[in-house]
Amino acid sequence: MIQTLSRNNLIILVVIVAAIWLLPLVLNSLWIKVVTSAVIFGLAAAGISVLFAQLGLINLSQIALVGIGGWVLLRLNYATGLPFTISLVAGGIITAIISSILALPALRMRGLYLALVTLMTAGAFQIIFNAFQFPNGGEGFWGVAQQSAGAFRRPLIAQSDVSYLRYVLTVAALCIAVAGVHRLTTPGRAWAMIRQSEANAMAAGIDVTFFKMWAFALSGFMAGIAGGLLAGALQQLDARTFVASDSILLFALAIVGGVYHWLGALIAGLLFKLLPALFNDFGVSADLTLVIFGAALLHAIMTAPRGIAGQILSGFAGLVKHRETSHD
Amino acid sequence: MIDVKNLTVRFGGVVALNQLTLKITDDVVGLIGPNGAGKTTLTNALSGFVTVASGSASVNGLNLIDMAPHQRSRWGLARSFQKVQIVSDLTVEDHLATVLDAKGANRSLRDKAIVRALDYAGILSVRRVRGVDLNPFQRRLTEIAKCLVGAPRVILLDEPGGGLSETEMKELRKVILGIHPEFGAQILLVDHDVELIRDVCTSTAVLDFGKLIAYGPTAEVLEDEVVKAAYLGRMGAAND
Amino acid sequence: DSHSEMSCGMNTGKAATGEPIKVGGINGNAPPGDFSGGTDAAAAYFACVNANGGINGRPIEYIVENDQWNPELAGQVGTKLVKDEGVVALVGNGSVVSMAVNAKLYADEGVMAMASACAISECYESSNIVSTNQGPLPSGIGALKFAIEELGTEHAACIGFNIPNNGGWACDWMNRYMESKGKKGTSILMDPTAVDLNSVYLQALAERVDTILLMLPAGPAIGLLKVAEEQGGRDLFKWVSPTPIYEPGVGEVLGDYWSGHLYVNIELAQYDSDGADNRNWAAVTAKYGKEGDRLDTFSQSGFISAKFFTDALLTLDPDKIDRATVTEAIKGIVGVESDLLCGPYYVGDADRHMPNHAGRMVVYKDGGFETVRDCYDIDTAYLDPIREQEKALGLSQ
Amino acid sequence: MTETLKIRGMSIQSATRRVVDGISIDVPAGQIVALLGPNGAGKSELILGIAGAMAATGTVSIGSQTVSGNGIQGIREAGIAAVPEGHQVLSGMSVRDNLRASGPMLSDDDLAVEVANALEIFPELRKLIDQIAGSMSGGQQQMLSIAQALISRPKFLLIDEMSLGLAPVIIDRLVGVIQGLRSRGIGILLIEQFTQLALDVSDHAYVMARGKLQFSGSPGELKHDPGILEKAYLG
Amino acid sequence: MLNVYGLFLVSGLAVGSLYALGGIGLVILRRSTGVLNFAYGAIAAASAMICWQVVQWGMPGPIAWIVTILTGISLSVLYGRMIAPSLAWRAPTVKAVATLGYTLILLGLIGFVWDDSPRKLELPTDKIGVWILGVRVTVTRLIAFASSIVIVIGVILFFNRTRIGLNMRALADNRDHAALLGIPVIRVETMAWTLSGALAGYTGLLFGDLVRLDPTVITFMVIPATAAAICGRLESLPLTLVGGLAIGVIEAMLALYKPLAPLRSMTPFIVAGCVILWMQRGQHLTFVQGD
Ligand SMILES: Nc1ncnc2c1ncn2[C@@H]1O[C@H](COP(=O)(O)OP(=O)(O)OP(=O)(O)O)[C@@H](O)[C@H]1O
Ligand SMILES: Nc1ncnc2c1ncn2[C@@H]1O[C@H](COP(=O)(O)OP(=O)(O)OP(=O)(O)O)[C@@H](O)[C@H]1O
Ligand SMILES: [Mg+2]
Ligand SMILES: [Mg+2]
Repeated sequence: MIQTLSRNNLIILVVIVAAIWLLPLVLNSLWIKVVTSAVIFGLAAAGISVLFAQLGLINLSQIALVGIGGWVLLRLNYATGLPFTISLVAGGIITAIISSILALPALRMRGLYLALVTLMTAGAFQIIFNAFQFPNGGEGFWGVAQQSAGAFRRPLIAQSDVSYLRYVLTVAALCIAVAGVHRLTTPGRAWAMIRQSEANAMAAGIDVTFFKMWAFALSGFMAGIAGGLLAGALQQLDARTFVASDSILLFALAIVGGVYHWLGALIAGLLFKLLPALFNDFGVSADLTLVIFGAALLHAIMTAPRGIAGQILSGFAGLVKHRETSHD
Repeated sequence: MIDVKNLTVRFGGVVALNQLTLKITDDVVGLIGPNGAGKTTLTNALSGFVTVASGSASVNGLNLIDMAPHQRSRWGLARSFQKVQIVSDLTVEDHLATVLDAKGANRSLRDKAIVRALDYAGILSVRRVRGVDLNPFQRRLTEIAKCLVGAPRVILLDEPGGGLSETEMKELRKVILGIHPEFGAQILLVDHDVELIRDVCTSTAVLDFGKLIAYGPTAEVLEDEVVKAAYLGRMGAAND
Repeated sequence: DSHSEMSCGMNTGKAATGEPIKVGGINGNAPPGDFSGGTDAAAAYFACVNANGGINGRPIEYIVENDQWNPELAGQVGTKLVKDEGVVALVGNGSVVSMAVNAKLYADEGVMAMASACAISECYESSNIVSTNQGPLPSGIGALKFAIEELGTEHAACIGFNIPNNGGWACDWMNRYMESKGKKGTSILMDPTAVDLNSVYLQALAERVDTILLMLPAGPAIGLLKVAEEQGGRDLFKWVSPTPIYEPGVGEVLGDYWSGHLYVNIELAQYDSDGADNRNWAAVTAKYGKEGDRLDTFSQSGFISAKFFTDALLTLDPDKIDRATVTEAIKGIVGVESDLLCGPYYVGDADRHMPNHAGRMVVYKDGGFETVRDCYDIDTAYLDPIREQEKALGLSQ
Repeated sequence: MTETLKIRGMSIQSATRRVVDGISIDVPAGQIVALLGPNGAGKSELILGIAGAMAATGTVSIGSQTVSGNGIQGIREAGIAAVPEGHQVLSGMSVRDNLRASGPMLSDDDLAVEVANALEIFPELRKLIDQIAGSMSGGQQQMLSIAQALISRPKFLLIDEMSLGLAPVIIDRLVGVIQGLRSRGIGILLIEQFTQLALDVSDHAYVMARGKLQFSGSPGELKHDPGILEKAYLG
Repeated sequence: MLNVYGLFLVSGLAVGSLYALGGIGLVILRRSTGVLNFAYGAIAAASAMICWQVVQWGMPGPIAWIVTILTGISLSVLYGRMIAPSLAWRAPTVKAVATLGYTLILLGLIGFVWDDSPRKLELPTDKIGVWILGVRVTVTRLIAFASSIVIVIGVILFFNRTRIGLNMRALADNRDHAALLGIPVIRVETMAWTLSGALAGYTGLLFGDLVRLDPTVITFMVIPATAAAICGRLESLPLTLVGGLAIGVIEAMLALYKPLAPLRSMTPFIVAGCVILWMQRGQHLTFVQGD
């Protein structure tokens, strides 16, 4: 079982690596942009999955955290001459810190209450972003001027949309790998125990506060990196990208995609960005996209708790098994 | 040695522990009393899960009250819960590994410690089985094995016999009896099965309404008229 | 008979069958506003042109995208049109966000956008975008000029959306304008997603202003008027607004309460005015428009943009129509006129464009609108560079 | 009342296996029937199946009237009440509300009488009447859970792990209570951790292991020959 | 100056009663079925749009209002009967998340049926106003305010005094156990969803009239309404009412303080955050899942 699973992982990894090199070659300019966004939000969704799958915590403020990461990157871009990648990591770290601070009031909470706290956070950030806007090269702390945006630096190796997509795929794969390692080691076990019962975890000697904050920090880091990557993709940000309702939507899609495997996060990103773009391209109304998302969410919750990824993977595992037995 | 002095715990108007003073020196000590007497509350106070209103509690001379629950556990205070706590998607050995993770146990010795505890509890064969797939008795034993890894100093067991059949009870008895000689930890055992208490505890404390109503060698305590009236009733007498 | 009044391109009455010329258009149609009037009208006009000989036999293939007020989507559809579809120009654009996102793309790719419903600074301060509508800045200032001169305004509150380079930009210039006149201006910027307009109204009350300028899309502006109506606020302030609230259906929503109390600056001629271009607009949209098309100011604006564009294309050799020649032809437009506009329209080769800055003032009355002041220009420092250009092009003295 | 609660061919399928496999047992009115078996035998599942709280095949009938298929509520209205395993109460509500919610089929007056009766049996609960049920000790919750079943005036009572978490003195009292119920013609199916106690009070005994019935006979037989029990447990 | 404060107070109370009304609807359903229904706003929005449509078809007001309430009830019961039961055994969070799915479906359908043109919903009571502390307050707002209080009192009595109310609370607490106790689950639950749906329809009507007839706005009013519900710990109706009103008043008063005025709309979230912090003071830890 474990062997088949890891073999599946390997196969999918090969597919992803191939995608990094092949995708940009076959897509036209529109789809390069769309896929870039999809992967970026997939990374943000992976952060949601870390909290939900590992700790059972619902985070409805992930998009707000993405906004923070993007804000930091833009600010550093205009205020300093730091290379993009350094600003990106700085954005990730700052978002991780803010995320774990925001988690503080949530530490004694779980379930519904926590979900609501994060929803309140998302609502508050939506208003902050709107009131202060995103840096565009202006003066002062907020760095906003009534002017067209200043010069933006992408990574030297990723100036064009095509090479930037490769950059995004690579960064996202790295971040998700980091989360995957967490899952299998000490933090993963500690989180599982906390998820079942905090009392039980404490009785096992686990510092619940620390591990919860760590989870929030990891999830926030992924959101922050996603935000930086998004800023790099669009070269400017707008408050309307970071509304609370989109945080809710991304959470819902993370569930639909499947929170127990990184493939699910990728699917969530594709659903979040690629599907609407496809529909838009086919001239299908955006409203129907919402209906489909809603129905998919209900379907996933009622019949496929492991999401689309779970179904794909079990189908895949079945296939591999079938082939093995028929070869024997 | 567990030393409890004037310990009081309140829940709103309910006084669950009322100025309780108790010094526990024997290796395996029983804690009994009517329902709602405060037994679980005492284990919770010792392990840090309820807020203590006043009084003190120390173990082997170390003042516990100011320590966070996880620090107490790392120091060597292990406990089980009245309602079994098993994580569905962790394997049995992972349950034990978390305890060692928290204690920062040496990696090379880790596997040995886990095998030893599982072997002792008799569940080595299910070490790679996940929580969901365990039967209730295996869950119980996993919880006890979890208390055994990482060199525990004191183990608090809250109704480990609840819901077990008589044959399983026999096995559990053996397991509990061997803990002190094998692992050196002092044990405080809460249970309503008087037979179990009689067989494994050298001395026993009896609580009622948050107060100590009897304490001493188990056999004597179980003969005590006050204890019979408050706790044992006819059944306790009939089993004599 | 509308047919006899209709005039499109070459007016041959024969359908164009040659190789299509790809033209793009981006609108923003999602809450909080529908800005699809411009592309709707341009589409109708192009359909009419295609049915009348096209561009010397070549039909226009008009590809319209909706950015849904979503900056990311705006970037995507912009790239799609400009890079993947290879359009020769964009016409009729009406979107608040796509201009900010795509201005650089248009400049880099050398493609012109003849917009018709712009509302942010990038739209007027880019080399490759020219809009037929005025946007909030001139239209708002035009409304205030009227308010100062006719209504006795001393202190005005500019209520706008806090959208980058939209509300803040327009309200900033509005304040400078008020100062230049020795009056006072106050900006009240609101979150576009804000639910409760009541508190915005309260803020205006707290500022103790005498005039409210509604720098908002129609929906929220109407909401705010409703709040004021409810609280009996009509007579506490003078109420003026730039163009967006000038909509055909607005009478049904506003009711009698506001009759005679709401003044609107309109950027183009009234819907029912009887200039040739306006009648042509009405006829073309009636015949070639689709059901559900918006017939608002932005529709007139899209129509006239499409017309100017078509006229410019008709000057080109049909075999040599590509992005470079089209861009050159558009930049070559100087001093064309229309009864829809108060002044001449021009593009020219410049870093910013604002050909339309003179408007008319109407008052809401009995469910309709009545003109209270015909074409008048505004005086604001913002227009200084624009006036330079006009002088250089010989369009003004 | 001489009706008998008859369970015929009851099976319950879990995700992986048959946890209850074709069980047929009788609980006559006015008798206590003990159901014994090792851990995981399927006893708890069987009780939930009879009560309609778990999808099961087979029939449940009282006398000649089949009640399975009427849904959980129909079964309850037919007079079958269950005390599920593991201190089940309405944990966020007060003890008073827990008691009052236990007789939805009774009139207001009858409910008041039954609540008073229940508090008579468990005077411990009277002091706790306004406490939130979930914050009570394990044993207190078990008392409440049993009281809830008694309030609804059942004809047949299914009790899972009656003595779980209860002090001996309370168990004593409960034995008196169920004997009193028996004498009033109520049939009781009793699952009990203390085999001795179960055999002492019961009129008939069943033994279950791995989902199947292994023994049916008089309690005396089991008491005199513990080997029967052991054999049944081992299969 | 007092006059200005009075003005903002009255106005704040008027808005606050809308937050409260939304919050109360959430709390009632939660206490009667255990579901935190994020779709409450979407149901309200759909009801309000239907109301507009019926008026548009030329029907008289009272018929439109009845249709509005019936729409709320049907949409609510539809979910309560078709979807909620299959999730009855899941964690409260999962149930809440599922209602997000329903929200998206409703929102999408509304957007599909009605485009975004400006619309207005009117009640005859809009035209009648009284002056309180220098503000003209329409009778509609007075109705919103009074009804939020009446609903709170009525529902408290209903929950605490009636057997049905008791049954609803029991079901919300532990559905399995309540069923085992013989509580007629389907009947009681349907009643709870009906009650909540009627309230959603009513709230939608008032929101459409008093705030804006914009489906997205009404749908997402559930977010600030949640803030009010948090003030009542998702449990207490009076505290929800007080919370909603307090949020409304604070938000209005902030308009007077210029530096914070642009951040005014953060009030619900800040207040809810503070309440949460205050609620958990001294709280130690959370026990087993589902507690
Ligand atoms: N969180 C709480 N809130 C209010 N009262 C509580 C709380 N926890 C426990 N109590 C009360 O404190 C008293 C002691 O409870 P405790 O759980 O310690 O009893 P116990 O001796 O373990 O009983 P049992 O044998 O039934 O498990 C009981 O009356 C109980 O109702
Ligand atoms: N939720 C569940 N998922 C999977 N298996 C389960 C579940 N609940 C019970 N089982 C399994 O079903 C079988 C029957 O369990 P049941 O609780 O009926 O046994 P029992 O005879 O009542 O035992 P006990 O003495 O422990 O109460 C056991 O093997 C148990 O592990
Ligand atoms: Mg206890
Ligand atoms: Mg059982």
